[in-house]
Amino acid sequence: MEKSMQEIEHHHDEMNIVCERPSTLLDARMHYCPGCGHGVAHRILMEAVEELGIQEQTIGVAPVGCSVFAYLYMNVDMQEAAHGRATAVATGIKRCFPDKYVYTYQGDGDLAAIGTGETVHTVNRGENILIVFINNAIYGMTGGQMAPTTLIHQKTSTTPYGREASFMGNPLKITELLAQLPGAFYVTRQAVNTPVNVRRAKKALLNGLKYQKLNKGTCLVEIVSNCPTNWGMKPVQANEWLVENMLPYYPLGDMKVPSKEDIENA
Amino acid sequence: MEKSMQEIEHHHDEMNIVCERPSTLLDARMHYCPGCGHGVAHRILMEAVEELGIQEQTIGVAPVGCSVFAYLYMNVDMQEAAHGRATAVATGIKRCFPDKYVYTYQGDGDLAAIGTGETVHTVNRGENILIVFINNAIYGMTGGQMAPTTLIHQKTSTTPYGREASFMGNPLKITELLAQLPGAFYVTRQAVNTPVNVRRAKKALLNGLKYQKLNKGTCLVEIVSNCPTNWGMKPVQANEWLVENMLPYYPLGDMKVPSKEDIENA
Amino acid sequence: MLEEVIFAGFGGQGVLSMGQVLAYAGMIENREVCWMPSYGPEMRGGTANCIVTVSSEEISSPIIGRFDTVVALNQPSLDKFEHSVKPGGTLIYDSTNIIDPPKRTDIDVVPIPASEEAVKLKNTKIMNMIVLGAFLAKRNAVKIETVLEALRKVLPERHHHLIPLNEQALQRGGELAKSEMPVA
Amino acid sequence: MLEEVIFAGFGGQGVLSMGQVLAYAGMIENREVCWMPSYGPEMRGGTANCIVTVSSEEISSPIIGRFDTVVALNQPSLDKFEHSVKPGGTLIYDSTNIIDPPKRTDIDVVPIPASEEAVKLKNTKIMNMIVLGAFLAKRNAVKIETVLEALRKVLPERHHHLIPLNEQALQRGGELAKSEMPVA
Amino acid sequence: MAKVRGDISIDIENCKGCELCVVACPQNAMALAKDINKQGYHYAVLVEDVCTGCTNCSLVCPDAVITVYREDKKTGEKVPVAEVRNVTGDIRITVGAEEEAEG
Amino acid sequence: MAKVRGDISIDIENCKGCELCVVACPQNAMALAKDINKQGYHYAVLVEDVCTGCTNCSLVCPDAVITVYREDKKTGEKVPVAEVRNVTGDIRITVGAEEEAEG
Amino acid sequence: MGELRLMKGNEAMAEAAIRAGMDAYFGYPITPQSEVLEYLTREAYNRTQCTVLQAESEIASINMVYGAAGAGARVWTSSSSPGISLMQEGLSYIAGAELPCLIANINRGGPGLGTIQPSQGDYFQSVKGGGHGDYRLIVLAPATVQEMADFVQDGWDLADKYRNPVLILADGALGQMMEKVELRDQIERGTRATPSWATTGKTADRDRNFVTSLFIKPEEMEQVNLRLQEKYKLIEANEIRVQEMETEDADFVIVAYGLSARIGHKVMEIMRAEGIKVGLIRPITLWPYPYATVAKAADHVKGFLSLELNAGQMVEDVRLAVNGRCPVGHYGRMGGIIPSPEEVVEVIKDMYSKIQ
Amino acid sequence: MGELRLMKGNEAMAEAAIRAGMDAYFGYPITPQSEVLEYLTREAYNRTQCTVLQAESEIASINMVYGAAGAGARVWTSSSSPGISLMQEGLSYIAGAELPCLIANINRGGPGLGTIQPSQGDYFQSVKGGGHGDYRLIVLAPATVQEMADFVQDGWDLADKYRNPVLILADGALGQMMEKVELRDQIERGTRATPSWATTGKTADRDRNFVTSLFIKPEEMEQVNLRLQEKYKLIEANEIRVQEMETEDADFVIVAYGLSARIGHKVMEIMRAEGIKVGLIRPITLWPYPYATVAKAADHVKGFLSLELNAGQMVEDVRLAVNGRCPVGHYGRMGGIIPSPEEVVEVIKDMYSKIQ
Ligand SMILES: Cc1ncc(C[n+]2csc(CCOP(=O)(O)OP(=O)(O)O)c2C)c(N)n1
Ligand SMILES: Cc1ncc(C[n+]2csc(CCOP(=O)(O)OP(=O)(O)O)c2C)c(N)n1
Ligand code: SF4
Ligand code: SF4
Ligand code: SF4
Ligand code: SF4
Ligand code: SF4
Ligand code: SF4
Ligand SMILES: [Mg+2]
Ligand SMILES: [Mg+2]
Repeated sequence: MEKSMQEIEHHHDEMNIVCERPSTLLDARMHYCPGCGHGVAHRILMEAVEELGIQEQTIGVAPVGCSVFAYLYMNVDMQEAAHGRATAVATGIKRCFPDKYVYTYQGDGDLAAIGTGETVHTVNRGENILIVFINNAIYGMTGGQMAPTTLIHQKTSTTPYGREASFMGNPLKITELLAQLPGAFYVTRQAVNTPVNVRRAKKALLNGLKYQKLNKGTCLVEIVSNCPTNWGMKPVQANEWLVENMLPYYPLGDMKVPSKEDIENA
Repeated sequence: MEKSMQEIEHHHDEMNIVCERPSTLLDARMHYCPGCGHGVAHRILMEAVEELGIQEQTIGVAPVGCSVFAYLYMNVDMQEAAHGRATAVATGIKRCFPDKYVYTYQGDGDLAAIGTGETVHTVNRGENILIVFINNAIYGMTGGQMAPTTLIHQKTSTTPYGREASFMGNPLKITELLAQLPGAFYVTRQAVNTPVNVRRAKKALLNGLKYQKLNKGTCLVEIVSNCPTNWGMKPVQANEWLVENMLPYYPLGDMKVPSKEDIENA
Repeated sequence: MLEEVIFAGFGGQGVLSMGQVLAYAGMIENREVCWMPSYGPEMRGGTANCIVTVSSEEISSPIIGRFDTVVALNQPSLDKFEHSVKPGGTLIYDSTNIIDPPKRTDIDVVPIPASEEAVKLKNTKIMNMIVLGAFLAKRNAVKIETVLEALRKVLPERHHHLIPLNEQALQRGGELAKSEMPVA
Repeated sequence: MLEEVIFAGFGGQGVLSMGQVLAYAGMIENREVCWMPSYGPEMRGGTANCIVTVSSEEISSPIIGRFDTVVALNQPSLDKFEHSVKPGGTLIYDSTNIIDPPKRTDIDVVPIPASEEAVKLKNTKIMNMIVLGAFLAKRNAVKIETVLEALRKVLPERHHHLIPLNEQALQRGGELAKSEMPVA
Repeated sequence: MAKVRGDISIDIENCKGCELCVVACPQNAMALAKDINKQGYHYAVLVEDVCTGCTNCSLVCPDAVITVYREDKKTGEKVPVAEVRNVTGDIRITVGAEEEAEG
Repeated sequence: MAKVRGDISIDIENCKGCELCVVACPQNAMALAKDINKQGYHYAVLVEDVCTGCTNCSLVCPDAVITVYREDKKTGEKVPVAEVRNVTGDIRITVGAEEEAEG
Repeated sequence: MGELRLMKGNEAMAEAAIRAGMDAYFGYPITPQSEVLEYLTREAYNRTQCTVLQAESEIASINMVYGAAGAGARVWTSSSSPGISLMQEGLSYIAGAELPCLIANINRGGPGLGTIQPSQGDYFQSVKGGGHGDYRLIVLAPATVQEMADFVQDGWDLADKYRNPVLILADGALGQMMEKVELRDQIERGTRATPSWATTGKTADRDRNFVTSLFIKPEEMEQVNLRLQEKYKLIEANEIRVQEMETEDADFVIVAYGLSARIGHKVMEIMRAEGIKVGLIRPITLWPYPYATVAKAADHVKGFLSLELNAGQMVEDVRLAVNGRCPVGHYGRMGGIIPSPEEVVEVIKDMYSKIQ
Repeated sequence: MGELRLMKGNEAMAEAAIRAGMDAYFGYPITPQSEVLEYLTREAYNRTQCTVLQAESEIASINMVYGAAGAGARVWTSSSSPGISLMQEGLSYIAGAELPCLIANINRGGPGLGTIQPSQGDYFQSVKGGGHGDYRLIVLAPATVQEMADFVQDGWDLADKYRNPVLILADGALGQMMEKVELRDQIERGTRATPSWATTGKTADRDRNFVTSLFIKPEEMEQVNLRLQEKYKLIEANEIRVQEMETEDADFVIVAYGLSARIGHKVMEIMRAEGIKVGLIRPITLWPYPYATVAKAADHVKGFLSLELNAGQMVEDVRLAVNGRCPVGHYGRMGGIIPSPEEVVEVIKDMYSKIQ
């Protein structure tokens, strides 16, 4: 069954590559746990940058969270922001360099807990940036504590008996809130658990990036993701849990889309 | 035309007092500028405390803003919080002493700018407190800078040419946002510019306080108010401006009211 | 030359701006100048004062405990700062609203019925300029023409029609200062 | 008495827990004990080690540069810590996966084919207990019975059925340690 | 026109002359005084004997300085036109410019 | 059943054996290997020669280690069942437990 | 004798807090101290019905602590370096309003996001004042897991005694390592007297209470500051804690706190064994600082080494104490690297040879 | 000669920033420095099309500064004490990521909400590190409105030279008082070279740039720390600024910065006039601190007084410099009270009489 490398290479020469690691994604082994959605999100975001041909004009902002090392994988200029402050950092960049494409990549703890103020005001000001929001209903990096988006009855290391609404409040649907701000231009919720969802999520990221040219406001792409490690599940099982538990509460789909006239000069 | 004090006192002895400074409001001259809505809001809040007979169980939290000295006027135990953190302070109190009536009194800068994160999460957790939110579309205390609620084209000392949405975003309707959180129990917008509005606002404050007994979530009473000094107007003119400019953007009325069954054991 | 003066009164009496005009004039005359305000704790109203230093040398402290001249526009200011005049210095005050006149004899005490005079000039806002005129006449810190030049620079164009009135007030203050006999 | 030992290996080999069991046993025997972990920079996987001190006296530093005993469960750990054994001290290692055996001659070198033995015991997770058994046999830090008592206290009730297996492993480790001839 | 006869008393030393009561009074019964109080404000006074005790003025007063009275059913005494309370100095009371009070 | 003939290559040393590709493959063409790579993971391999080049596996792969190929119209060469790339050691390639791969 | 357990420092703190009758804890996860919140969410409510709340941020945490402390509760929070930096405004407010409470900083390597490994890089921030204005935290530096536990109740008692916030400053290693710890008995909640100044609701028999740090009039503010300084002097007079080891006959003294002191102790053992008379001074309170103890030793020793996991911070306090009477050196590793005793021995030998 | 104006310190800073070619300012209102943002919103965009943004908080401000600086912009923020406390995490990140930028603290009286009156209570926070970890801000302490203006451009130049944040520390009085100021000429925006490390977009000819303060491996983190310490040594060697006045023949030296130094100057004038040989050392950089200058003076003077608007902070640095060679006293007023020169004269006479 084995083949030599040459044989394989030769064979592939005659075939068309239809799907490959984008050149905007560095050829480094990512530190994410097996099956973690961060990896897919990274890849499709970088594919979008590549497809738009904007690598030279793109500046990314990494959060504090499992994706803190995003700059080790994404082959664009990047800044590592303090926990929760990614959109403030992005605002600083974008206001000085309005012609650049600026995005943040943030977890639910980063964006919706400690960073709530920055998030709300960035969107309210309608900063022309893309916010990529990875909602895995948990604090991955620090070992599985409750996130604002943790589901009711979900067990985490700080809700060992399950989250209770009466005590810890309900999971925060921050994306729905943000969509209502006039500063929000394009807001959508996606996932990366199936091939078709990955395709859709990538389309959303493409839009989110290219709309920046219009200067019409903030684009926000939420990606409902998993954390097999801290959910205490195998990746396949985690994605099943995601479908059964997260998607009903965080339904996928667009929340705010630009009108035709908004984008006709895109 | 003059009368001696005795004469007057005597005369009044025979009449019924129908409206008087409540005993929960200390007999101190308030530092507010002439015509400032803070004064009215203070009085009706204290009237509500008096009418409910809960002075002994009430703990207030003052913000940083013109009402920073609220504890010099309100005759209840109070804490002065750091700028923006009043609801966190109130959470600390209420979680330790769930039987007390706890309220915060905050300006728009305090609640909706620096304190956005605390505000959103306090309401999302459904803390059983009353938030009194004085929206005067400006930073009163520091001398008239733009607030998150400053109207489009409104001139302030930091928007000397008027607020532009494209640059500073739109006025933030934070109350509308908060009303949508499941943790919010009772949310309403009131004003104190006319006698009838004062009556309604007081009713709202009464509700906001007494609902705390139900332990069903956060009550939020926004009061659209004025700042004659920093708006650069006489008080009467300021209240006219309020009606013409603020109320269309911040329409008065209830945003979330408890259902009948919610309050039947109130 | 060195002139260290404090202007003190209620907020709204134009205390801070008379100090600014003096400092500005000093600058025009190529002096070193310093204007240091001190507001009362109240956000609005309350007391206000400013210390102005005009000097031919580098100015050391903008905060001073003893003054060449004290200008007091109300009773509390007079009470507070009378003792801070250097021996041989000058104490100018608006005598209109003063019940307790100063008692010191080792200084040049100059009562100016400024508020009264302002009413005569049909503009109560001009009171501070009358006092400033008295100061200029007494202390020779800067020339009256320079003050007028300063006013022209400081005032926005649309208020330039007020300059003649200000000049009149400065002049009147000067006359009053010279006519008053020193108490000492 | 004083025993300063480092347990080193990959994450997942049970390095940290064998240290904890030893520390717990020390505590039962009324010793002073200290367990100090050091995780590799990687969040998951990577290297792991812990230093355990068991002493009849107050323990000074939980961080130590030279050890009475080094227990190395893989090649990198062996390479890293071989030189840290005090002269006359003991170096125990899992010889199953070692390519480069230790070279020092001034210490007691104890190769234990622990992984191999674990396979024989039909439970690869028990490898660390075999090594711990060897350690106990060699160093007399605590009694093997105390370790078993510690296990009973540390393991949740539902895992108590594993205690006999653990005992077997400890015993086997002891036998292996005694049968091996010191290299030196 | 007013059904109930009322009266108010104003703590004029703490009044800040904001005039909100004046515009709130449905009877146009109030005005600002020409004179100032110790704080320097033209304080509010009752200038027309038409108070109904409706409490409007008191409701909008930011400084909580207006007390409103309503006639006791049993008596029926006439209401004074300008209330003075807590006046410690010798301040003269003058009713505000008539033209304005009328408007 | 597959319309287009495809192929994939997997950078097995960087595969983390998460199995997401395996469940995503509509052809059930993939499985995890019994052996582990240097990272210690049972890496994914193509076990059935039925790949259509649909890219599903590649789309869901968090580690971006799958390259998908589609047959060139002109040739029509058969597709290899297990792709090996970047293998620097002498790791043996074994196809994952058949029973599981079938399910 | 209390119950004995083998515990991690972080867990020992949490357990000790429950037993010390804690009313509330507010905190936000951060490595290497998340075990505190995790332990408390598991254990605390079930046992004493106290409050344990995961806040949305460290800023919220510290202000929740402010509110609870102001209302008279026994309350605390914990975090690690970046989170503690975010609390600086809140700490200044708490100190200004004189609220008794406890904060634990399980120090990791900085600056910035830095590393999650142990460090003592936050010494200056802790003892000189990371927040604005003239204020002091009482800073306790445990060196054992036992002290991690003990200083919780001790800290609260000190906080109550002086109406002053107390900070436990421990590096990440102390949080993660396990030692034997003897736990104190459970103090029943509610047995501690509610402070008379607390905002518990204004009853008819007293004026309202208010908690504030605002004194807009400079004269008043100065009086408040002077009162605070008086209090600080009192604390300096009464509450200095320090451990001296073999300093009487020492020719050379190591000054070190926390984990570094443990290393220093070992260094001393090694060097004494070699016949070099080394002593150790371990400040237990970093503020108030045991200047007098160091100064006294300076009368007869030939040199000092301040041993720290940082670039040289406490060494300034040692210098201030020694005041020029003999050389004061510093040795430190940074970024999570912990020096071995052997390495420090070499440093001292080198310094010592130059002194002589 | 540049344009002369009579300006408030706050406005002079703002005007100087525009002229120094500022690309962006992010700030949040707080007394007594709101004039900075107000002036800039009025003036800046119209003149140079630079960015002036009112942020939603000080935390947002400092992180916007981080982003802009990381992308290569000439950027700054300003605030006053409580707002600066909130920035401590951000400052530690900026220092850790080595981003050049400028921060102005117009110090008011603390702790807590305190008062809006002038103070020097934030000395420790500024020079020892209010944030976590071992890092340093270059701290400039202007004493005149002219310096308030000049230090803006100077600060940025220093920041660029060393990739280090620079803090202007001035008390509220310097922000509010007016003096004559000579303004420098307008530097055209965009003439300053964009730093090669900045995140300006990865072009094909270089690897991507990234800005971070995260170094999870202790070995790496230690190297970063060592590199930072090297840089700090270089700054200490090159950038100390200090003004000495009549110290050569002085018997007694006042050490003071900012407004206190102005008062100290007057004190010196008064006392020299009385025949007492008083000198003045005015540290202009508070970090790096002019230890050597103070130490040199200690060779011949009989005593020092550290004159500060606080409870005694810089006095520790004076003591460290003097190292026990002669008495060092401290005099300070707090909470917004400013001592008069005459009052300080009495203090010195008293101290002086005890020394002799
Ligand atoms: C100020 C501060 N507080 C806390 C932390 C610790 N911390 C690091 S990541 C994180 C949360 C990570 O969760 P999330 O944002 O959901 O990202 P994920 O890891 O799940 O992708 C926290 C609390 C920190 N680094 N800084
Ligand atoms: C941390 C901090 N930042 C800024 C300030 C300055 N400050 C005091 S009050 C205030 C805003 C006041 O506005 P608002 O909350 O709307 O209250 P208002 O005065 O209008 O009632 C600000 C910015 C402060 N005290 N603390
Ligand atoms: S901890 Fe969770 S979120 Fe983080 S890399 Fe692992 S699986 Fe992904
Ligand atoms: S400044 Fe405005 S809000 Fe503040 S007291 Fe005056 S009028 Fe009221
Ligand atoms: S109560 Fe007031 S508002 Fe009503 S009629 Fe009398 S004076 Fe007018
Ligand atoms: S509303 Fe009150 S404060 Fe205003 S004028 Fe009337 S009485 Fe005076
Ligand atoms: S491309 Fe991947 S998913 Fe699609 S058939 Fe081939 S192996 Fe299966
Ligand atoms: S999805 Fe990728 S990482 Fe996961 S098993 Fe398949 S090839 Fe390996
Ligand atoms: Mg998450
Ligand atoms: Mg406001």
